[in-house]
Amino acid sequence: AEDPIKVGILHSLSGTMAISESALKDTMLMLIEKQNAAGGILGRQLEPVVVDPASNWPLFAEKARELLAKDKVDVIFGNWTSVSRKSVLPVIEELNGLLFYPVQYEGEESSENVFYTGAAPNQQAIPAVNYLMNDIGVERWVLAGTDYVYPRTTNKILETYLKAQGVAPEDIMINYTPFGHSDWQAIVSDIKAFGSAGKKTAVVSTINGDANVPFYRELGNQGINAADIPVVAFSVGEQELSGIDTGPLVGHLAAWNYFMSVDADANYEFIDAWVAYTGKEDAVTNDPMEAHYIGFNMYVEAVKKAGTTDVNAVKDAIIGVAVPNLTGGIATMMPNHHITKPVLIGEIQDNGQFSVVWQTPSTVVGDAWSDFLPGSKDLISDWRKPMSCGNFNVVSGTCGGKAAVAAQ
Amino acid sequence: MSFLKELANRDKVFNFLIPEVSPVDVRHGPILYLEDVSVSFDGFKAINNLNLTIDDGELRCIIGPNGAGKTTMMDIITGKTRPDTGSVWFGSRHNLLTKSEPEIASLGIGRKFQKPTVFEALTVFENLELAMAADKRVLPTLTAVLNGECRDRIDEVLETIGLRNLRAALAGILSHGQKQWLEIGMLLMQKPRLLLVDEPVAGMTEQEMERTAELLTTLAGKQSVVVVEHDMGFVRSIARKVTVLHQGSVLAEGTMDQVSNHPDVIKVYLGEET
Amino acid sequence: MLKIQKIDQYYGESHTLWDLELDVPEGQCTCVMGRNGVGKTTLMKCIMGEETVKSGSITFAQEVELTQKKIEDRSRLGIGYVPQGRQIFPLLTVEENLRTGLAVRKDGSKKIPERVYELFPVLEEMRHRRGGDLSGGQQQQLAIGRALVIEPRLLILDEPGEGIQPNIVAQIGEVIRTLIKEDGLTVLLVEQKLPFARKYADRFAILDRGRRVAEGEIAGLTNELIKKHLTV
Amino acid sequence: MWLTRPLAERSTQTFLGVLFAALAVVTVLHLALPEDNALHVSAYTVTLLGKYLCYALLAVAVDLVWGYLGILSLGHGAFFALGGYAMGMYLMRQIGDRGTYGDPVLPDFMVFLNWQELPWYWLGFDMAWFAFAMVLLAPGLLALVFGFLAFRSRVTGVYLSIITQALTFALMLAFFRNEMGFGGNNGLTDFRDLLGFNLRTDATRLGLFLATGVALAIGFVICRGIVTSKLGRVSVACRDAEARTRFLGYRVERVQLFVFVISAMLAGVAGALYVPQVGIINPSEFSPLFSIEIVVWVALGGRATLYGAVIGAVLVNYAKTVLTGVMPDAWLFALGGLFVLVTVFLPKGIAGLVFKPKKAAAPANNPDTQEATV
Amino acid sequence: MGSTRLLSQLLLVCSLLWPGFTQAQVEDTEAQQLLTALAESSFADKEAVVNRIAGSGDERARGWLESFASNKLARIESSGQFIIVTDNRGRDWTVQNALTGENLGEFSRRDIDTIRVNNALRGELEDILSVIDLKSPNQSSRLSAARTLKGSVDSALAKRVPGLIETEQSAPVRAALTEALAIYRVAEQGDLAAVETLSGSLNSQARAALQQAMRSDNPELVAAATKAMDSIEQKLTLNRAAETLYFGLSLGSVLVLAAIGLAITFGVMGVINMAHGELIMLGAYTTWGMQQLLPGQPGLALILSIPAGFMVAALAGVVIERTVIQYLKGRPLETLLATFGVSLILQQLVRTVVSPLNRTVITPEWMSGSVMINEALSLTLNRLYVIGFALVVFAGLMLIMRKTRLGLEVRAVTQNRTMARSMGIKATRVDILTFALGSGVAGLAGVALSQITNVGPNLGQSYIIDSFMVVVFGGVGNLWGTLLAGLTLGTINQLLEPWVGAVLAKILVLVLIILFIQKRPRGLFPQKGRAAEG
Ligand SMILES: Nc1ncnc2c1ncn2[C@@H]1O[C@H](COP(=O)(O)OP(=O)(O)OP(=O)(O)O)[C@@H](O)[C@H]1O
Ligand SMILES: Nc1ncnc2c1ncn2[C@@H]1O[C@H](COP(=O)(O)OP(=O)(O)OP(=O)(O)O)[C@@H](O)[C@H]1O
Ligand SMILES: CC(C)C[C@H](N)C(=O)O
Ligand SMILES: [Mg+2]
Ligand SMILES: [Mg+2]
Repeated sequence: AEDPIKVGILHSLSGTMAISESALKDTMLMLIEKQNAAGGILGRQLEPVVVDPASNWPLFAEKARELLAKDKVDVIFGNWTSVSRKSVLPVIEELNGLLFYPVQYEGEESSENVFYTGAAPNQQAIPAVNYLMNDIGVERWVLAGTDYVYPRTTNKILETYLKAQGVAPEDIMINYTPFGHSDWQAIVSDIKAFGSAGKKTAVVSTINGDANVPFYRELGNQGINAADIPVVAFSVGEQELSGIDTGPLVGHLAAWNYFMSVDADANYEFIDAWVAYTGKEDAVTNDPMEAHYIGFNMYVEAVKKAGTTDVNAVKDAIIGVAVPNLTGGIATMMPNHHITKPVLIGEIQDNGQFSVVWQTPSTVVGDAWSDFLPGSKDLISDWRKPMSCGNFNVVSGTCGGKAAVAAQ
Repeated sequence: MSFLKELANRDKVFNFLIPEVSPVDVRHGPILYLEDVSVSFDGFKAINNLNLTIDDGELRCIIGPNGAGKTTMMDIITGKTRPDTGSVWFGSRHNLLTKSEPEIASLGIGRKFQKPTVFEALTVFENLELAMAADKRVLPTLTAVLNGECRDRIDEVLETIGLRNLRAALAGILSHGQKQWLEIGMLLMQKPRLLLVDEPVAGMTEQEMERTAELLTTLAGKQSVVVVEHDMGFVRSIARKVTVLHQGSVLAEGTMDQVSNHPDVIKVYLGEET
Repeated sequence: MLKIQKIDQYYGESHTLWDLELDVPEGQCTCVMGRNGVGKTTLMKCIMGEETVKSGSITFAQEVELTQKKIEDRSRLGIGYVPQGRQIFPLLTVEENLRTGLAVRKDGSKKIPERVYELFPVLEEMRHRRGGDLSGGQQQQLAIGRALVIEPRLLILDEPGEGIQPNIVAQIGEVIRTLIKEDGLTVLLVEQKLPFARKYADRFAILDRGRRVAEGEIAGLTNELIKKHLTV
Repeated sequence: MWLTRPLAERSTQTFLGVLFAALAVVTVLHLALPEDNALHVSAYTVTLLGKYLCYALLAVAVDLVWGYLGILSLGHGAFFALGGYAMGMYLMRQIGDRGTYGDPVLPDFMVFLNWQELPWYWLGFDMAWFAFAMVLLAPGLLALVFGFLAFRSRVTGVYLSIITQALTFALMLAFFRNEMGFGGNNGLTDFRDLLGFNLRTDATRLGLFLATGVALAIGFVICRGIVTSKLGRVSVACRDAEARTRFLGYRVERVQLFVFVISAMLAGVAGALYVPQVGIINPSEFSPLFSIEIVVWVALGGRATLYGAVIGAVLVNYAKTVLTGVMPDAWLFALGGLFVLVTVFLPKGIAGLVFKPKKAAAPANNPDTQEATV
Repeated sequence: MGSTRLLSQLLLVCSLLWPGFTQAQVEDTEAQQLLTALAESSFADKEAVVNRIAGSGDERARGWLESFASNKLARIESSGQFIIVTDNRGRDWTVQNALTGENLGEFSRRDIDTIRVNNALRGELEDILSVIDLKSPNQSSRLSAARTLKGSVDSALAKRVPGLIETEQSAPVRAALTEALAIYRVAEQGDLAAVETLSGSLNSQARAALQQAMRSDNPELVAAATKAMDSIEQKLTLNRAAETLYFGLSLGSVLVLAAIGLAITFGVMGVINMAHGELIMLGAYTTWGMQQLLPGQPGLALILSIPAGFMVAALAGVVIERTVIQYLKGRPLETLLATFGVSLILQQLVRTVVSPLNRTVITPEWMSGSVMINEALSLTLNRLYVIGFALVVFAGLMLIMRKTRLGLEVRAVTQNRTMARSMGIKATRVDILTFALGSGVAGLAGVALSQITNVGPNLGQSYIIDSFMVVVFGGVGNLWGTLLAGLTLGTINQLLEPWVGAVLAKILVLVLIILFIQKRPRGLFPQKGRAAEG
């Protein structure tokens, strides 16, 4: 038989990010196993190559290089944090690899070699705010985030957006905390004060990872419940909830493109497979796992379509590939290497699951360049030939930066 | 650079016992002058209105009961302890209270500690090398070279302190008495104007004591020496003028005979039968 | 009381004690003498177990083989040690320093024996001061006091007079004498100062470069011996 | 003078010989052999080795202050990162208008966060000489100010260690902030070229590797020069008995400051060479745990030997590379176990195992001086 | 508050219905209809359905509404049968018939259609339930119902409230109702007399009402409202200060707890224990484990975790001591290295054995929520317990170190090991005991932290640096120093936070530590004297 198709898996299995990323590694292994059982692709088996970048950003670059140069993988699924993606990006581009990135992120990026299967801000943040504004009637906003790029960018976009919607500056409170912040007393108390001005208030949380547990705990203890001041989070999913006593959190919100509780056959099958694979009855699924599921299937389809694993051929073939997602719809790879996704708002339930309370009527196309940032509102990305440009300026009609290099 | 070298070389012509020309101004009398010095620790007065003058070239013995404040006095002179009140002058120009330990040391005050302290991870030879009088600023130290003359000087001192065989041994393995000697050697290398020697003969044999006594008496005259010791035999053999400290101030001062017949001194210090 | 037979000791490569023999008869004061660095302190450390001997035996009270015992058990047998260089616990108060010895007392008493304070009144005066703050001589007194707290049968003193004012040195000598007489204490003393040794010791032993070169009643410590072994 | 002395030493000669031979072998195997040859050294390996050498230089810098001066710096990562950021800023400016937004002056992250102009501290970094000077000056200056304050007040032992840790921790938090203008958590990345050489070519990579090798050699000789000079012995004296050294007339604080600053600058150089090779600099280099890890390399290799630091750094990082690939789920057990076993069974580190300890310059294990040497 | 009018009508209905409420039972077909309507209407329409259900007088209505509010009212997809889910964990759920209450056993989640609820509805439901509660015989439910009325009284309700006040027996309920009414009158009617009632009130709705009054064009009203507002502001400032202080102390006590074990292992024994954080982690995991062992009794489990957490961490400490530390006597620096290795191993161990994910530790009832001092100041209970716990642990440790022989012996051993042994102190035993003690205390910290923060493999790392800072800031080897340092740093941090934000506050605290150490190179309580200065 032919050589196997090598699939690189670049997720931290140790260090601070292991908490989120290790499940994604297992998801990939499961998907590969299933695909192999179904005969592989083009008659070739798939072979996973797992490495541990240990939550260390330079190590991500090193491992990516190792995967591409040494192990000669055909595709990489990996990364969680944006910084790790930024770190591997030059490597992937230089060695012309393929990377599927499964996590929501701040946008403002489009690489020929990267496929963004997680949400861009317009696929998560903006719809969530719309929901709060229109359905809940929120007038006062707390934008609380961990102090780094993703929250800063998202909040910048939201701030512009909210102001454009007529929200007064004094009705927006922005607050940043360090990574792993664990003492939320003062901030929660501030939020409480901010929210007691008589207008409906909501918190839009871009608080990252470990800081969430103490945050929600403090909310509960200071007696803020979802009916008073709802919190909508962009990075709290089923997996994070499995580490929190959700009793006091019922009703707080999260915006994602997938929830484990979604009532769809594809989802039930995926969950069953996952439970069987992990052997844990209480194993949970979450949004980035779905993103990998979609990304993997898209890759499979693209390879079939191209008839080869050649990177350039796959890159061309994958645009337009449509595969079912787990919420009963279809995800399509767009020319800007982002995919179409439905946006779901869920409320936390006492069993650690979300109950969907709202959802976009149709899927939303991921936007690489936000329309609400002055620097990028004129940019679009289209990797189809002949344009082949990640940051085409529609006003000046030129392709910025990278393409200029390629053209030289 | 060459200027530095020249500077460094110039003093090599001197024999190591001859002190370097020091900036101390002794034309107006004593080399060391303590006036009304007091210091207390958590309310305990260790030094109490102490007045003391040491003349240039003098060899002074200081005795006194345990805890009288002898070591503390040395701490004050060398800048280790800051007194609460009083003034301390080195010659008539230098107010020691405004100076840091290294400054005081480079003015020409050397000290041997009561508990021998040497650099245990360095060899005996290196201990002496570091103590050697030289430009002790950072860059000169970095560029310093050990020329033949320096070596000779070190050898000479090694001879004097009887540690020639152990020159390459780490100072950490020396026996107690050997460390005492090494410290004396370091003091010699420093060529200070004023030597403060705290219990030099503790742990030495009778004969070594004699040698030490001899050494100290040769030093006196050219250098000023202050010795603290409890061994009366030793003190007697070197003493010209003896000061007795008690509870932080001077109890008696005079020749050995005067002092040892002083009733208070007998009572608090010597005991009846000495 | 203590019988040392043919012990050899090495610091790494260097052979420090050679085939050393020494007898410390019960109820007497035996004084070990020798120049700097001949191995006196090393010998004491071997007895206390702080250094291990390569060969030979050390027998305590006719029956106990010390070389097999752990350090902490030796003091339980009733050996008190005043090391050279004081080795007090600098950050413990004077009283706490003394109390460290209480654990091994046979009578299980929790009080520091009166005698210690009687002997060294300064310790009582300064009981709440940190050991390390004391003057050198006071520390030495503390070290001796601490060894007395355990009420030893054998007291090892390594240059106890060092740094102590003359009248107290004399007093220490008297105490040694009393203890020997009244309590049947045995003393092993390292001392350089001849007058003191002559006055309070019953026997002497001279070491030279790790070997015992002379031994006998203190009266037998002749000037000739001194000249030969104690001067350079 | 003091710099040439180490060259005459056997141990330095051996070290340099081994280092240069390794550089040569790698170069030859990389250039001369075809890619499919089993002995061919790939560009990937070359970069990896280059990274190890950066770490080695960093470890040497730490060993200088820790091994010989007794200052256990738990914040050397800060100097490394500062050097790295200086280089990163230069590389960012070199991107010019090739960035995604095509802004000729502002780096991408500033454009999308809506910065209008370059902050003042970014000025000048478009000039190589300035940036390279900053590689030395930024860490050097920080070390100077910090060291001046700390040594002047005679902060020693753990107190010093912990405030170095506080320093790097504070810097980490500061650099995380987007407002600081250093790219926040995402750091600086997407570098294109260095001094006109395209960073994404194998030739540049080899060049950087060789440059790092040479830097390590120079750094080693400088450190060796210091420790074999009289100043080195004074350092050891400060390490073991600081107060006593003062009474000999040495200004301990100045000695400490001098060596500390040199060490910080070496760390900065290591950081600067590291950044173009790994392609990113981000605040995690400031993380206290990274700084502790550096100390662990040194201790593992053998403290107060310099070459031990090199061995430790290379070995630990090589082990990391291999183990994270071979046993991704369990490599921390292996690494943790390695740390434990080496400490327990090889008190002098690996260097102590391989080389007969000459005259032990290692610190004395005297209970009285423990506190001082911590 | 669009729903309040509905509410007040409901109140009328309820008050009429109350006595005979329980008797009525509607026909099942009607119930079926109501529930179907609930299931099939949009969120916007559900409100009306809910009210219909509440007003139906069916004795099962309350149960339906409660299950509906907690997402447990559902329908079997295939049969359309209405059910109440009694256990919704995992893939198969236990259910009972919503109409008959009959147990139906387990159903796969796939076959169950939950009737969706959202926040707005849930709020509504709570209000409905609480308005019913205004008539409840239970005084405390009346009180909380009355409190929720503040700010949501409307004209219809305003007519009824005076009557309620009159018949109300309990004074606090009366006061709450009066205030609720006053808020309405000030805000909506500009009633000057009611302003008086609100003066000094700390309720935020009262403040909003006064603010509104201040904007009115009746100068008299404005003056009165301004005056009332001023008095409120003064009170508020005081309360704010008290609150900040409390926050500071509670953060400080967390720091103290985290650091105090280290004050023993590091401060007293001199072991630079990088695995300290992981020992804390073990304590936290013990709490989790205990709660797994005793499902349904989180409180008991938590209390049992105190000894258990201590033991587990202490045992781990003994193992570390015996396998690693004992070989590093006299090499304090190497302990840093080895324990760093140990910490890596422990972390990974937890990842492999338990899970890389955070674990849920439940806060028992009696520890959640807060005690209300007044409406502007409430003290969160879990923090209150932690403060108390920290003090108790500190006192206990102090006792052991000061009053037992162990305290003396361990200090003697660390200061001069051989000499201590020569004095007959069993150094090995002392080492083991002390290290176990320090580790055990770390375990206790873990038990407490499990109530505040994540229980996960990274728990330790997030506290280790802070712990070292605290110990060093306080002065190594001084327990009082650790206490004071922890509390000081905590308070400073909380004082700074409102000014400069959390990130800068943290940076500033670090800078402060650096500067402070310049001033006092040996911490808050330095070891003084000759010995320390060397
Ligand atoms: N830092 C300190 N804290 C408290 N007491 C101190 C301190 N330093 C010295 N003392 C006390 O001051 C007194 C003087 O001590 P000092 O060491 O000067 O005595 P000394 O004359 O040298 O005695 P000795 O002959 O025993 O060496 C002693 O009682 C000592 O306990
Ligand atoms: N730890 C050690 N390592 C190597 N050699 C040592 C060590 N300790 C002592 N020595 C050497 O062993 C010899 C004996 O030392 P010891 O301390 O027993 O001498 P001593 O007779 O007590 O001398 P003193 O009269 O000076 O106290 C000395 O030459 C010393 O250098
Ligand atoms: C929200 C985060 C968990 C992911 C995001 N892409 C980042 O910047 O790290
Ligand atoms: Mg003294
Ligand atoms: Mg001796």
